[in-house]
Amino acid sequence: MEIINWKGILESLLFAAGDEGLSLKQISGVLEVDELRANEFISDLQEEFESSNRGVTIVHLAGVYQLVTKKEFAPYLKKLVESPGAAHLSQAALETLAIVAYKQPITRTEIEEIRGVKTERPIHTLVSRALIKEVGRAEGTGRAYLYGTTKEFLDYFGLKNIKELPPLPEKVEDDPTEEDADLFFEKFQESVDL
Amino acid sequence: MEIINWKGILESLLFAAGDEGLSLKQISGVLEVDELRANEFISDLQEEFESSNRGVTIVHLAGVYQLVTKKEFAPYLKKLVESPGAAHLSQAALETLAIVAYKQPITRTEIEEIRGVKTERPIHTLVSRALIKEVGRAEGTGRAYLYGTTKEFLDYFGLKNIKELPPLPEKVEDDPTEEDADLFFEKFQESVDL
Amino acid sequence: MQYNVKFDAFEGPLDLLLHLINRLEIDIYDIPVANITEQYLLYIHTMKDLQLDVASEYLVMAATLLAIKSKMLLPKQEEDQFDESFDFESEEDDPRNELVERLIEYKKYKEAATDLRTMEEERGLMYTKPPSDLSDYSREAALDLGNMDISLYDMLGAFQKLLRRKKLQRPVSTKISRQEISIEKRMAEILELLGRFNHRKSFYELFPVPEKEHIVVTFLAILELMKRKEISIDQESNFAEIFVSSKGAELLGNH
Repeated sequence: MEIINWKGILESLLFAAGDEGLSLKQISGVLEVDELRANEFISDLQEEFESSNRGVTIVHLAGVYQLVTKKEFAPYLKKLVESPGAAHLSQAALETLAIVAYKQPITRTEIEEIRGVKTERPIHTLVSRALIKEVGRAEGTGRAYLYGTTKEFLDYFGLKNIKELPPLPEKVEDDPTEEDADLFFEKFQESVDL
Repeated sequence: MEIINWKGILESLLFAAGDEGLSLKQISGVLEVDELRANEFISDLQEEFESSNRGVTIVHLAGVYQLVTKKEFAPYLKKLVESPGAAHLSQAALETLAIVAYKQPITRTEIEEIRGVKTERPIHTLVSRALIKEVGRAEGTGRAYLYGTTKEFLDYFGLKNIKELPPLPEKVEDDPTEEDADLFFEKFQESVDL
Repeated sequence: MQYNVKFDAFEGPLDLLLHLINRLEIDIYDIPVANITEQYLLYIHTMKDLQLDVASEYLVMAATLLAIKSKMLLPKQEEDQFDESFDFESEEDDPRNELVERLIEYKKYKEAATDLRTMEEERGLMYTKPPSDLSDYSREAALDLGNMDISLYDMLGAFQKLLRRKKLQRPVSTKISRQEISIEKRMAEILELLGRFNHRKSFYELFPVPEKEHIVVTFLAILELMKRKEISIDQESNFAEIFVSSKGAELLGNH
């Protein structure tokens, strides 16, 4: 009989899920075991994480299980964040910048939906470096700030205007029928937008 | 004397860095050890990950170390995603990319001479997917753009650095990868025989 | 249709030639030009017969092949006859040389592309996670733009990473929350909407959500409603605005 490496599978799933975490239901679904069994696996793995020299552990937050770094290592994370290597923009900031550049005007919540993680700090960084700025307020409740790129952004990247940004690739470029359909939808969209 | 849990610290750092990864310099900076020592820690942890029932491992991609799920668990992770249809590169884009990777810096015209067909679109796709970039201008009339590969290229193909590219096949042997084309040829033959 | 799709099996004339060489089990260094030219032209003619668009590169190659073929038919020049290095020189002058070199060069990269494909697949088996939000640990370090060394490509690269990651990461639950609307439901919505607007509305106004799925579902819903004769469509003249009316409109005498 083949021995299934439950712990390995579970860890890989939790890792890839990141901050979004996984519900018991999702875990039992993927492992194809009932929830009781899934719960046992989680407990076992959690215990192993806690009792070993592992850097992460499992927490149960807001209905989902997720991996987090152990509290005792916080000083090192702090050191990482403050290390001089941070002189260039972090990937988080670059991702955020790209989203703003291509989807502006856009609210923080919308950015976070795309990134799947909290984005307060990258936005703050980008604003303080004048690469993006508040360009207005969204309609509706909350009236969240809308962000857009700045003139400094264009200058920094040597762009005359925002249209000079390289266009994003259409989904699957090797499928020509897909592209025709996209063209159709673009045309259609134009007429709908009239 | 307090025993420092290097492995735990390193794992928590790599976990937090996610797919941004950490350079050897960053790791040695935070751990306050020289790079040789940091490298040892990484190797030790990597070995532990590989030899145990862990779900993740350490890879060296595009100059940084990062945690990734082990390949063997991909079937389970696939169950968790909505559409596994990651946009693969088309054959045209891959051929173009291969030429750029091995002959960089290179102009579009030079690529087209090798491929024997127009290559504007594949180049466009590759630039917008950040796999290649303009790295300068050719001498002489026209001053055409020269293209080279990017950091994202290394990451996308799982390479540590550009030197890790497999050597370009020098000898021409019989081509074993002809099945698809043969299928075409049969069809083609049928229509010719009509 | 089938042929249209299959035509893409070749990346150009060089790719097609390599295929023919392989299939006919020809030595690439000693190509029987007459034979291969015949095969090549047969292919091109069939493409045309099938009314496929033959790219100009294929025609240029056909001309090249014909030129090589005719050069090879030319008698050897007299002066070469008593030359000791006859063989060597004749090899140098082989009209096929340039083509062979091109084929070999192209083939190298075609094979390299196959390697890249394998690497792409392997890499696709590894899943990552986004960088954690470490804002709790940081105090803002103010840095001016001059200190940064980033390019547009760094930004694009980060974005591609994000796109790749997201594809791999959307948990199952999102699938449920993003469930698409059914055609039945959209049909009811359209009828309800028409009812509210005097039973008549501009066609385009029935597409309020700029999402592909929604547009498709709406379009199908309209077709289905037409089939069931629950709505009708009118347009005063070509290119004029299209209107959709529900039954109530006729009853009320509304256009």
